[in-house]
Amino acid sequence: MSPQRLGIIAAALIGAAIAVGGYTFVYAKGSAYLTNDPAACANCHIMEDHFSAWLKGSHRSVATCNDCHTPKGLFAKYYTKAENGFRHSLGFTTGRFPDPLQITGHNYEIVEHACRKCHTQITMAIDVATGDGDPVPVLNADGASAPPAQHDEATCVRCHRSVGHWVR
Amino acid sequence: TNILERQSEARNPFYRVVELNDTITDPAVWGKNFPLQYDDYQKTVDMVRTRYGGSEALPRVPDEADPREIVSQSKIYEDPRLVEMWAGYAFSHDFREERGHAYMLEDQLFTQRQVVVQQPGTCAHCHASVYVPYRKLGDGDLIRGFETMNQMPYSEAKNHFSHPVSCIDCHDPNNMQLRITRPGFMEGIAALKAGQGVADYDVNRDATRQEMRTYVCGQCHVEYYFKGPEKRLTYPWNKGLTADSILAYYEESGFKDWTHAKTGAPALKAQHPEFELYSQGIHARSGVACADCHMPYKREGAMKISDHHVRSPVLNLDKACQTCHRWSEEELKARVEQIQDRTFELRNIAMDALMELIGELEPAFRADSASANVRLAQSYQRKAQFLLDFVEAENSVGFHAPQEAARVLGNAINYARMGQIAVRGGRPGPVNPGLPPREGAPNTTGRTTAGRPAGGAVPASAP
Amino acid sequence: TNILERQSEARNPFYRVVELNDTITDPAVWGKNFPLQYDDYQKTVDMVRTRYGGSEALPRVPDEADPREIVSQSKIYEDPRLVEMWAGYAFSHDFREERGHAYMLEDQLFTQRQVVVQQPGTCAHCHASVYVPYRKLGDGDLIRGFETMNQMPYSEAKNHFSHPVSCIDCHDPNNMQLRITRPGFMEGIAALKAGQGVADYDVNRDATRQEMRTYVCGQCHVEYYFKGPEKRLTYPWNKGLTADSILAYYEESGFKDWTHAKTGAPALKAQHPEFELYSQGIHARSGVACADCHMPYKREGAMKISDHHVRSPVLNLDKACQTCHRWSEEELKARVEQIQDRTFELRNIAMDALMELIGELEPAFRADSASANVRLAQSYQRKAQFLLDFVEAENSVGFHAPQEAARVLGNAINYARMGQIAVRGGRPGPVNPGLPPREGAPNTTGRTTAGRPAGGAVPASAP
Ligand code: HEC
Ligand code: HEC
Ligand code: HEC
Ligand code: HEC
Ligand code: HEC
Ligand code: HEC
Ligand code: HEC
Ligand code: HEC
Ligand code: HEC
Ligand code: HEC
Ligand code: HEC
Ligand code: HEC
Ligand code: HEC
Ligand code: HEC
Ligand SMILES: [Ca+2]
Ligand SMILES: [Ca+2]
Repeated sequence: MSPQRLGIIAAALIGAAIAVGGYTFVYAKGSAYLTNDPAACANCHIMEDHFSAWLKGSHRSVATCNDCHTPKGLFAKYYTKAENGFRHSLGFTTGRFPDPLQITGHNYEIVEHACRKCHTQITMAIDVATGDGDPVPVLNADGASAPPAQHDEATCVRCHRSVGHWVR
Repeated sequence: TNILERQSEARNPFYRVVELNDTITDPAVWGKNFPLQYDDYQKTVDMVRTRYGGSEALPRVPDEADPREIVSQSKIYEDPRLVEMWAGYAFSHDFREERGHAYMLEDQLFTQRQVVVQQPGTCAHCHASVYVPYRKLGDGDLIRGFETMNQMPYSEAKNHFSHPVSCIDCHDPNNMQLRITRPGFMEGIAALKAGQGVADYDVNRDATRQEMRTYVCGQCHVEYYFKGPEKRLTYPWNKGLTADSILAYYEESGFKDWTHAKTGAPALKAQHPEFELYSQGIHARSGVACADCHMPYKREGAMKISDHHVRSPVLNLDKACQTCHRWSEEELKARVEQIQDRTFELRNIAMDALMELIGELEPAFRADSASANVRLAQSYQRKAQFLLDFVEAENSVGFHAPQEAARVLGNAINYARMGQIAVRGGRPGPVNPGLPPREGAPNTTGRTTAGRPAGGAVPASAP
Repeated sequence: TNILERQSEARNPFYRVVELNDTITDPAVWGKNFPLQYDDYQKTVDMVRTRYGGSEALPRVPDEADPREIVSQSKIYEDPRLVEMWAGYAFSHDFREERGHAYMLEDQLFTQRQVVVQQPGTCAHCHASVYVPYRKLGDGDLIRGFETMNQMPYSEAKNHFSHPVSCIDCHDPNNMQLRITRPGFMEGIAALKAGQGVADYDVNRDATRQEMRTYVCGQCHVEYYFKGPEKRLTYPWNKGLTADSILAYYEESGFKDWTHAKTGAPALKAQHPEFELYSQGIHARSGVACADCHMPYKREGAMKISDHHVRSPVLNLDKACQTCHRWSEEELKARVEQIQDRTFELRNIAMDALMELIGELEPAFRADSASANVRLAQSYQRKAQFLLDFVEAENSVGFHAPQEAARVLGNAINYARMGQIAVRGGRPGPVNPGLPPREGAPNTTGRTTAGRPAGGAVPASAP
């Protein structure tokens, strides 16, 4: 098969995918992705486990799905929502997605950073040596900056995996 | 969420009261900037016993040689089989349950092991804040200072330090990052990585923050020996961290700690291999660090900090375990103790077997110290004893790696009993690996792995 | 919330195509109402090998006595030491890796063990759908039917059944709830509970739903023996489920499975104690059921159903494990295999020790079958062999309870070696428990537990 034909087939497939995904996006109230109402996520039965676990969780009255699953900043937030909304719609329609659900790398990073949106104060002290975006408490005038390897942040999810919803 | 988001504009939680620098050993000075951590750090004087850990405060009458008014329980007194195991070695004179960091220096200064043997300055590496002293002795060169102190007698070395482990031993004063200050660990971990094909490993450059939360403890909670006449502190890791790899290291180099007084066996002493055993466990495999359990976060007002009261997690189960495990404290304790009880059962079986071996080998050795039976039995004693001691000396009583601890003890039992058989003239049979693990697609040849030699005929009904 | 919450998920709707009742053995009929479960159920014919589990499809030439065209690998062929261990017992003639449920009936019908020994009808309890046949034979009374079939020769019993385990053996046809249909388990679990102080335990009345997700498997995946001349199927659980309690049970009753052909030892055979070993593990302790791993939920369109393709979870790691563990499949597999490799190492050491014992005991037994040395060595062989077989016959190669499996093997090694020592005239030394675990407030008496007798003097420096 020539590269051109491959290209055409690929384009056709992508087009079909957009159509199918787009269809679900509208039909299954994919626009829910653009609101902050958690019930909107639960529009998809796939999300039901997480929704009901969230309802029983410690953050139910303080954080919605989007507080943890979309990044800081207006553009990034809607970009993530659109991207996820599209991919999840596609998954929902084709039925092809991991079982049990697994958070993807990018979304994991978003969640990880989401905690610090609200909890910087309490975690300030433990992040003292890392300077991960928030004020770096340089303690001494002669403070040389540390080698990069050690700038790793403490991950929150490692210990607090189930704060959002305990499904596992 | 708006109100909450504003919280994120938090300020530096610490007030710089003093300027810290790389020459300040005294934790009280550091404590001016970090009073909460310092408060907890001082609590390591507490003595509370758990079923197998912690420590018990026993009063004693101080004397001139040893001014301590409180000591922890004597392990050799509680289990005299240890005296037999270590016959002829300083440990048979004094060996106590270890206690909090606050005591590390005085316990080393006043142990009877200092009285019965002249110890080298090397000892201080893990019992005192030697970072500043090493640098001073080496004119700014840490490694040179280390080498110099190693070669002093302990009685001389002790004039160079005065604090137990202090902030500066784990932290960079400029930014409070964790760092490794101990040459023994720097060299040991580099040897380990080299053995795994990673050249030039520099722990302070290459380790992640999460690894550092384990490595700072691995500076001291490890198996070690003094290499050569320079008494260089060495962690025997270049073949790996398992008990077997370390034993193989000593077998290859022919090293012995001492000659067993009753049987003449070239014996080895294992010492606190917490880092090594932990490394074989499911927690290490899951990225859980020493500090996660022994220095868990605790809430202090609007902050959370690392609990610098380093101690048995059994005394602190809610913070140490419950963020990851939703079981009740009672249940968590029961889980720890079930693991420890099983380990302890095998440890006792191995210990009894070793006692029988020593009891039987001693007269044989007296009768003919060069006989083949005695030689063979001595080699089994060496192995059995090292493996048993590996778990015995490890302070979690198996918790850090339950199945691995049991595996090591199973081997110890085997060697001790083979020693008894050797004394009686028995010789080991062939070692069979059993069927080689295999997997994958169905085999269509109709034939399985060829039968192995030992142990009975292949029945007619085999495929 | 709790970890097992998913169990209370809403049930799935289904279309009632046929009326089910308590007399329908044929799974195809049930499958009309539950086609998804039936489809998966039929997949148990698949044969795929994992490193230690699954099964391998080996072609064979069918003959009149045994029409099977495919069998699984022979374990006695892969490890001939097994033949030695079982010398004089039917297992030394044929013992294969177990495979899927679809084969249970034919594998029982055609094993060589049926040829070399006349087996009783009891065997069918776990290899055929006997619920309806039992009730028929007992005129509606399950237990009476069970007793009747137990006392038939297998050759006669086999006319009364025709299916491997079927839906009716685990499910109530009226509401599809799980239920126990096997008298052996009903009586065994009641004896266990009675031993724990719970009188009158009726499993179908008293078990929780989550327990039932384990108990339905415990109907068959257990250690058993045929009691008395009535050949009543009995699960030896009234002292508990550990290997030691079961051994104690047999020691008390003096039961033996056979007399070892080479050494005359009154030997015991352990058989698939999955339920028992699992019960000692951390998963059982955490409330995880057999079905959680071996029949995990899977998504079928909008529904979640239990995967009725019962098999090795290693072939299905995402569904079986990732619901609870977020490690990759590769990592999960490595974790399973690390546990199994360690178990297998100790199993091989124990096996070699046992081979040496049998090799040495055999001539001694021939020379003087009544000597004290021989008697003592036989008793050690009996113990060693049972404990080794307990782990060997258990089909997870230690995974179901890693540390416990290693503990049991450590004991097996000890007994086998003590047997060798006994042959040579050695006698066991005293058994020391070590220091008694103790905990609590600091002791202010200044005295620790009084020293125990054995093993060396108390040093002067003791408190
Ligand atoms: C259109 C149906 C639908 C809606 C509405 C929906 N989801 Fe999903 N979601 C899915 C499907 C299907 C998947 C599996 C996709 C995959 O893993 O590839 C999924 C997976 C996920 C994942 C894990 C996989 C990943 O991409 O990291 C997260 C996190 C998630 N959803 C969050 C949300 C949140 C938050 C909302 C509401 C803002 C939401 N979902 C609304 C259908 C939906
Ligand atoms: C307080 C933070 C928080 C909130 C609120 C939250 N989540 Fe999550 N979510 C997480 C974290 C953390 C993970 C990653 C879990 C892990 O790594 O085990 C996650 C993962 C997921 C996943 C991937 C599957 C999995 O379990 O890893 C889905 C799907 C998901 N969330 C959906 C939702 C939905 C739907 C809501 C709202 C009803 C929601 N989440 C609310 C923190 C949150
Ligand atoms: C939208 C804001 C917000 C986000 C995002 C958020 N939290 Fe929270 N969280 C709160 C509030 C408010 C509370 C309750 C008040 C408090 O104790 O600070 C809370 C409570 C907690 C608690 C204590 C209760 C418990 O469940 O143990 C923990 C731990 C916690 N959060 C961790 C996290 C982690 C980890 C993340 C990210 C995965 C996260 N939070 C994301 C606002 C948030
Ligand atoms: C190594 C484990 C660990 C890590 C990593 C961790 N935490 Fe925690 N966290 C804890 C523990 C333990 C506590 C309980 C402290 C207490 O109860 O005193 C806690 C407490 C908290 C609380 C307060 C709970 C309360 O009772 O009000 C919040 C909020 C929190 N953590 C958020 C975070 C965030 C955000 C991160 C990442 C920056 C994080 N944690 C990283 C272990 C951890
Ligand atoms: C998952 C939790 C966990 C991790 C990770 C862990 N430990 Fe432990 N540790 C324990 C428990 C539980 C005990 C048993 C305490 C007892 O018996 O009271 C223990 C015991 C100890 C003891 C003896 C304490 C005493 O009270 O006598 C020392 C020393 C120790 N650990 C050091 C380490 C070091 C060093 C590391 C890392 C190389 C480490 N631990 C990693 C949980 C952990
Ligand atoms: C400079 C050497 C050194 C370093 C670094 C070190 N330890 Fe220790 N640790 C010791 C010594 C020595 C003792 C025994 C003190 C005694 O018995 O007098 C000890 C005792 C302990 C105990 C026993 C407490 C008890 O009550 O029995 C625990 C737990 C422990 N250390 C954990 C850790 C952890 C976790 C780290 C890292 C965060 C660490 N140690 C770092 C040398 C060190
Ligand atoms: C590689 C680090 C290291 C070196 C070197 C070291 N120790 Fe220790 N020592 C420890 C640790 C860690 C503990 C606590 C764990 C334990 O007791 O098992 C300890 C505990 C002790 C104790 C208290 C428990 C007991 O054994 O009675 C004494 C005394 C002691 N050491 C003396 C010495 C002497 C003397 C030397 C030199 C011959 C020495 N140590 C060298 C790390 C070290
Ligand atoms: C045996 C090693 C050790 C010693 C000694 C030690 N620390 Fe730490 N410290 C740690 C570890 C481990 C952490 C966690 C660092 C991380 O997660 O990056 C920590 C964290 C800190 C932090 C960051 C905030 C927090 O609580 O997590 C401060 C501040 C701190 N220590 C101050 C001190 C002071 C002051 C002293 C002396 C009184 C001291 N430390 C002694 C091991 C030690
Ligand atoms: C930062 C997370 C974390 C902390 C803290 C932690 N654990 Fe674990 N624990 C794990 C993980 C991960 C596993 C492996 C199983 C899994 O993947 O869920 C595990 C496994 C276990 C197991 C089963 C494995 C075994 O060795 O038998 C026990 C028991 C256990 N933990 C007890 C404890 C206790 C007790 C503590 C506190 C002293 C503790 N854990 C602290 C994460 C943690
Ligand atoms: C936490 C998961 C888990 C639980 C719970 C569990 N198992 Fe397993 N089981 C395994 C794994 C993993 C293996 C190893 C499979 C292999 O080696 O391929 C295994 C192996 C087996 C095998 C041999 C399978 C083969 O492929 O040869 C049998 C039979 C078995 N289990 C039965 C049971 C029974 C009966 C129970 C309950 C009493 C149970 N299991 C509980 C995970 C589990
Ligand atoms: C009626 C008795 C009976 C019941 C009930 C039963 N099993 Fe089995 N199982 C067997 C027999 C017999 C075999 C071996 C069949 C053969 O090798 O021909 C077997 C084989 C297996 C295997 C091995 C598959 C392989 O590929 O090696 C697994 C796994 C297993 N069973 C798990 C379970 C689980 C989980 C349950 C409960 C949900 C269960 N069994 C219920 C009798 C039973
Ligand atoms: C208490 C339940 C039970 C009874 C009674 C029972 N079996 Fe089994 N049998 C099983 C289970 C479970 C397996 C699969 C696990 C295994 O092979 O270890 C099995 C496997 C087998 C296999 C295939 C593997 C092998 O051993 O070659 C044969 C053949 C077999 N049994 C024959 C018999 C015979 C003959 C009897 C009667 C003497 C009998 N069984 C009685 C439960 C039982
Ligand atoms: C060896 C035991 C066993 C056999 C045989 C068996 N099942 Fe099941 N079945 C189970 C278990 C365990 C569950 C889970 C029940 C629960 O969670 O309460 C289940 C659940 C079900 C369910 C409920 C929905 C679901 O999937 O969880 C249906 C319907 C079902 N089985 C149908 C069948 C049919 C039809 C057959 C015969 C073709 C069959 N079963 C054979 C053990 C068995
Ligand atoms: C329903 C939940 C659940 C399922 C399914 C499950 N596990 Fe676990 N697993 C646990 C729990 C709970 C622990 C104990 C540690 C803890 O409390 O986190 C554990 C512990 C472990 C451990 C450490 C303990 C040990 O025995 O060494 C391993 C390894 C493990 N699981 C592997 C697996 C594998 C492989 C599978 C699939 C075949 C599996 N698990 C399925 C819940 C589960
Ligand atoms: Ca201690
Ligand atoms: Ca199998």
